[in-house]
Amino acid sequence: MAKPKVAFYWCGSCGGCEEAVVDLAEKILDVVAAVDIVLWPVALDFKLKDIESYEPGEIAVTFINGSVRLSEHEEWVKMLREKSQLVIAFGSCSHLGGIPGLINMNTAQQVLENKYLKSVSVDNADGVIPMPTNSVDGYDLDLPAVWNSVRRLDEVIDVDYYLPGCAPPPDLILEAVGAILKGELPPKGSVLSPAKSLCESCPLNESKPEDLTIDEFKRVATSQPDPETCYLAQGFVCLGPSTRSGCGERCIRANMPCRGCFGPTPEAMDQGTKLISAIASSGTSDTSESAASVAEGFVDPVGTLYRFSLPSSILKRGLKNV
Amino acid sequence: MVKLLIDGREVTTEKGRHVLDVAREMGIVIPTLCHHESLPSYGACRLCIVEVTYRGKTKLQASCTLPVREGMKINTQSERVLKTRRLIMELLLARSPKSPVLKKLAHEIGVDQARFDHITGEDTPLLLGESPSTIVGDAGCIMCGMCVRICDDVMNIGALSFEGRGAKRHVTTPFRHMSEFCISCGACSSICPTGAIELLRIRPHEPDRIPNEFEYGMSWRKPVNISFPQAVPRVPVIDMNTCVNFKTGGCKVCEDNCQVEAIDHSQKDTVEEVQVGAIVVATGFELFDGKELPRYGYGRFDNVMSSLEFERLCHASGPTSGHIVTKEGKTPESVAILHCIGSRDSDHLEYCSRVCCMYSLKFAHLVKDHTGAEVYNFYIDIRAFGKGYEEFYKRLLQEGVHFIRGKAAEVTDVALTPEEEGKLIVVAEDTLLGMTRRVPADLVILSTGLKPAKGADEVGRIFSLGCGQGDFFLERHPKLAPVDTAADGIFLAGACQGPKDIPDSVAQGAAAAAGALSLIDKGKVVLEPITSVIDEELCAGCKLCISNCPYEAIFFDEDKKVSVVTEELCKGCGTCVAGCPSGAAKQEGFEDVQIFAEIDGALLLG
Amino acid sequence: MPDNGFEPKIVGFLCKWCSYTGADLAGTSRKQYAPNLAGIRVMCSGRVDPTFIVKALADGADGVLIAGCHPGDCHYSVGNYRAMRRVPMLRKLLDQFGIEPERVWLEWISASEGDRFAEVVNSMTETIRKLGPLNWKERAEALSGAA
Amino acid sequence: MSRQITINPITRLEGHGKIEIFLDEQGDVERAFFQVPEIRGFETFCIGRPSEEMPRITERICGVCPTAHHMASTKALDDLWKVKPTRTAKLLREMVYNAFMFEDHNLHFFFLGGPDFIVGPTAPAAERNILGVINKVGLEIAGQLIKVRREIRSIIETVGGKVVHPVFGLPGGVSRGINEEERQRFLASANTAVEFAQFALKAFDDIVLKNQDYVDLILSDGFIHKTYYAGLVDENNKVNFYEHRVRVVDPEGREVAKFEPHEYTEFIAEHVEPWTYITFPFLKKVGWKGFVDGPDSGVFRVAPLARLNASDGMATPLAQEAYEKMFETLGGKPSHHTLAFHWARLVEALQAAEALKGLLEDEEITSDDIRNLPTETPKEGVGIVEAPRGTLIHHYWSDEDGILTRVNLIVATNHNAAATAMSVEKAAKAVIHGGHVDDGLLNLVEMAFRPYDPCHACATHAIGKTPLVARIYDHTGKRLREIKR
Repeated sequence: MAKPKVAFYWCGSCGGCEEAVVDLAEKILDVVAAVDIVLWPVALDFKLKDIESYEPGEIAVTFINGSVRLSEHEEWVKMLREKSQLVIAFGSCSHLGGIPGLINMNTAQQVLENKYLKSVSVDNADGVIPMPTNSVDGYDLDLPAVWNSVRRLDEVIDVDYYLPGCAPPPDLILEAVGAILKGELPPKGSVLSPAKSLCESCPLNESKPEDLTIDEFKRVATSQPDPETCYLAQGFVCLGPSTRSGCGERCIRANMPCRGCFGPTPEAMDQGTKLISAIASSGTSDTSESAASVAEGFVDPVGTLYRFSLPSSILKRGLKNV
Repeated sequence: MVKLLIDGREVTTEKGRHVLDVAREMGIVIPTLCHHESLPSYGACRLCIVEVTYRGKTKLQASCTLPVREGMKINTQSERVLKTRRLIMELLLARSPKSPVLKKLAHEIGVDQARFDHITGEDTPLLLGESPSTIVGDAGCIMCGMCVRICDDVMNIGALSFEGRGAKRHVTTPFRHMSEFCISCGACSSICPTGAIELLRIRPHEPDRIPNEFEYGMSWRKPVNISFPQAVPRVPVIDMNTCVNFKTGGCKVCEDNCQVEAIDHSQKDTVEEVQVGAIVVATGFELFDGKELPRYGYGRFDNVMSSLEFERLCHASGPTSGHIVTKEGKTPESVAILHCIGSRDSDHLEYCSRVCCMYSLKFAHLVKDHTGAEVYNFYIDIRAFGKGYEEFYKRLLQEGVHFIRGKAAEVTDVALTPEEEGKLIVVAEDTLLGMTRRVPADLVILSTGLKPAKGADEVGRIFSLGCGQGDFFLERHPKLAPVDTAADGIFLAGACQGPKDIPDSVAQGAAAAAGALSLIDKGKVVLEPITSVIDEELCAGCKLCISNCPYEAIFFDEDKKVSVVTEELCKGCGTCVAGCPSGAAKQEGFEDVQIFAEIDGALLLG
Repeated sequence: MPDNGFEPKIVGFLCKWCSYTGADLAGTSRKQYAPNLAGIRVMCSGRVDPTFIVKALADGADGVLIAGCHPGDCHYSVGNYRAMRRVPMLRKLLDQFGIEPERVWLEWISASEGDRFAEVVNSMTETIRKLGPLNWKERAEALSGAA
Repeated sequence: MSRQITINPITRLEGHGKIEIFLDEQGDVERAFFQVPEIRGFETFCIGRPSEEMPRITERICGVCPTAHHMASTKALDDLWKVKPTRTAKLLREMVYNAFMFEDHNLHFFFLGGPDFIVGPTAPAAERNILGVINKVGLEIAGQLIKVRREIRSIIETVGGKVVHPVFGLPGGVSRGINEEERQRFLASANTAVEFAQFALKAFDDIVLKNQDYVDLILSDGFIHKTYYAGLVDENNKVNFYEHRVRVVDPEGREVAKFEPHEYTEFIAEHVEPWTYITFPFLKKVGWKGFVDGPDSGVFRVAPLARLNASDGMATPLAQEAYEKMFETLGGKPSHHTLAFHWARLVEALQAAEALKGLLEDEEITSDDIRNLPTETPKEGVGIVEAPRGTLIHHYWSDEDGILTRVNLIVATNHNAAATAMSVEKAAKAVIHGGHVDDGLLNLVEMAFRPYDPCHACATHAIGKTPLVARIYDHTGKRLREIKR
């Protein structure tokens, strides 16, 4: 019988997710042996027409990474949705919006001005800014417009499963592929990683006191974290408690606090507000004033709490001075 | 045991006792002046002599110091005895002719005329700054020495002693100086058979009397006393601050005299811990202090009194046994009752104290009834809200009590007219007549309002009771749970929850008791079904909830590596749920999804 | 009626023991106050998860009130302190998102403070009326597409 | 009036590019534009973030060279917070960085650019990929490649936490050190890496240099640009990936500038065109003269061949041999043969492997003195490293709490953008005649810039790929034909 057809596609991607696949190393050969890769732009030359020729549902599974930012992205993912039995959002960008989602705190206009007008190294006396349509020496050239917001994949098409992480760890990818090949899949819409939060598997959780209190925030810029002690107990903001596990605690093993690339746990509606609630509750200040001064020490809440998930937060984007 | 005959009657008693005591037990009357339970027999006055026949010999002896003997024969009434006693009495009379006690006793034993001249102790010339040569007053001293002995042996003070010999012998202070040691306990004067001792001769100033708190200082009490007639339990208490025993270690006269040995001065305050299933808070109220409204002269004028002071004054068991009199002791001709003192006053108690109208009417009735004086009620409104109250009000109108609609403006003693002289004048606007009135009165009663008892706020904190209007404790629901509080198993009764009259307080007390009983009977409590639960499928054991719980209801299960809620301890505040970063904690009835739905609903409105 | 004709929508999270009862009292004592607040009863202000507040603001509320027992009076002894610690951090977050911190109020209202409840609702309504509508969804949508 | 061909996107390179080729009536190339159609705005949304988070944020510009961004960012933090890393910290950083250069160069050679050579430029598209490479070089070697890559990447993973998007860089040092056991293991891997790098050069020798067609292609005029070259050099002007000074040489190979990182704005400026989101850096002192080469044009090139041209040699012995052999074959230094970038890449991979070995032989690398904590008030900082694709510049400004107020990024692909555009046009003109366009030809055009391995994810911090479309219009502008891929 024919090998199942598998497609990889990238929307707004940094290529890290492709690297993650390449990092399957030897195992990639097994995968290649088990499946028939019909699309993988980063490494294989395949044509749109090949894909278009497929019957709806002919592709067994399509992995899509990157966040959705262009009309072309939209066309491609809609077409792949139609051709595929399963679509899996691969990596933080398609799952949550990812770090590029931080642009949702700004607008396209600000992006263009910062890059082409305000940059110290730009030599642009005439204030040229790239335009969607241009006529250069009589040649008509067009450019896709820059969008104000980044969208998650499931804001554009129906997604069957999510493979979290920036980038997803190889073992999680293999598990997912294995589960798909065996047809042993959890309910549709599941995130293919453990439901518990990171503390569950965190090597430092043992060191966390039951009466944990945070009355002053530390920053890695000016303090060196103790690799033996829970970062929250030390006063470093760590997103572990409000973040799914399954990543292998890779950042923590390198002695850096979690930044939440796996996204919120199934029952938590918003990764950031949940963590605020938890760490603020763990203070001891007993006046509004002292509580406020503790809060002052928490720098850049949005950029920290929604490092990877701003487009999937409740508020979705910022509207300050936009 | 020894057997003996007294006045021909045989009696058996234990050895070592004195004849006097035995005889008295037999109901035989033997006069004596120097015999007292608190002091050993001394045989000073000799009045108790009897005729003793023992081993064939017969002689006269003082019975108070005469030990019983086997076969002893005693005659207490023989001619010889009576004759001798009369002689002794005459001699005593010569010492203190004026003592009423002595005179009375003398008369009883048939001495009406003393044959000897009056003898006193020697009056040697005084040195400067000395006290009088003797502490004895006109009543005269019979040298029984009981005062010296009780002061010395019993009170452990020794402020008194004898001085001189023979006819010059007399009782005085050391070196005749005013005593620095005397504590004015008054034991000497109270034990003195002739009532001759004058305390002021021992100590230059009046003994400190103890005001009776229950009577608002309108009468005095003893260190040992029963607080008030209705006290429960109705037993005497000893006031450690004033009892001599706690000052000198002496006295204990009461302890010695208590037949059932109920008194124990060595008792100390103790703190008892009692496990209970329910608590009824009934800390009551406290009267608004009239001094906060100086214009009514409370505390300045003797005859301006608070409602409770008057309550005692007109009470049969009160300081004047129910005689309504002014401080000067004369029956008033006119009495003013000022309503709403402190109550319904935006500067003080905003609320109506609810009971004042009715007790004021009662006062008016009593005054009228007892003294026939003119009674003037100064009122804003008469709130006769209860069963039979309105009728009572009508009755008073018929009794000719005056009702002046208008809150009294002030009470003054500045008389403008002759008939105001020497009286207190109540100034008020009579809003019905539309004129200012000056009403002279001998007695002014302030119908002061009710406020929560001192320390109620502390009690509130201990039992975590909320406070409502006027800082009275807050019931769980004004209509549906009027005796329950926010805290399960804690009930409210009486004025601590708000001003109440007696019937209402009794009713609420009963209700509170019933509420408490219903819990105790069940022997179990029903928890509200809103406790928190932690889904162990989702809990990562991050432990952040543990310090969040105000009740230490969450513990970390080391085996499962998850946090667990102890349902019995959980009170369902939901703090841990809000604080759970992974959403593993849920609160029954207040789950996130439910609240989100409520938010959606709320946003549909308006 | 307000001059600008804007009627703010305010969602209130009221603790059952103090503030909700206070609101009841305001009602039973016939206090007049702005009809702009829709109250949601929670057992304790400590139950109020910042997520609720953000959700309300995102879904159309112009302001959110969290009201609990006065410090020291919490029926659960310290629940209200939790609320007190969460709000400043949440305000900081909201400010960064571009939501004026004045749209989120934390107030202590005891069961007996019916008047205070009315005052709070009135002054909060006025403050937010001055701030104007939040309209989060619409404004965010407007920026979801291409520039 | 002209016909227009759009090649969109270019497969097999990270990020994203688009080529517009205009033909004249004869169907010859009149003008070709190389467009980068997106921009992500890292410079904008990094403002307001705590500076110490930059290494973990900016690396998301590119998932293929995250370590380069991570390292440039970390060095910018040293400068911003005015703190020097401890010696051990520096050893660890260079260890990770050389490991990264090695594995990335191999990735490019075998997965991205390499297939053109190894499988053959005109081979069927379905074979011009890693699988084709595997077939050509054999599974055993492919196995070796994958093994060495995994081992070397595990060095990055151990210290950096994640190999894709590491997290260990901090101002004044690193977050984690290594122990002796790890040092031994890594050292073994380093030795394997040295061997493999030599093997790769040999494979290039056998497959490419022994095939006259390829050599002619490399040396063909279509792939020559006489430009300036820039790259980091150490104090001996040897190639250095991690630090020291940027050296610039002219088309004749003469040094024209050598500057400290924080001086970059005096030497480099970016030119803006309205038809692409990428900017075109040029040498300020020479000036922007348009898309032309030669000594009068400020256009300069970076990346492997450029680094070798800009240096006086390699920092390690084996690499030095390979370096000499290369220039000898190419007919002297500097070499302007675009396709030689592939070769230079393998030479650098060898230096990276040797350097890695050297660093791991220093036992101080296992010391626990891995961090100097900042004590100064942060203000402004520049960090420059040599990314696989060329010189990478991160420039931050912050308030006194270290919260960023301004960010400027110039990445490798930017520097090559002008040259890339020129290469494309030149190649198009060389291979498209009479309007004859097929996939193989289009692939040759793509070959014109694959040597630079342009990473437009980096360059514009842009993301995404779009279908490749060739549209052909007649002089009236009416579309005659469309080739989609």
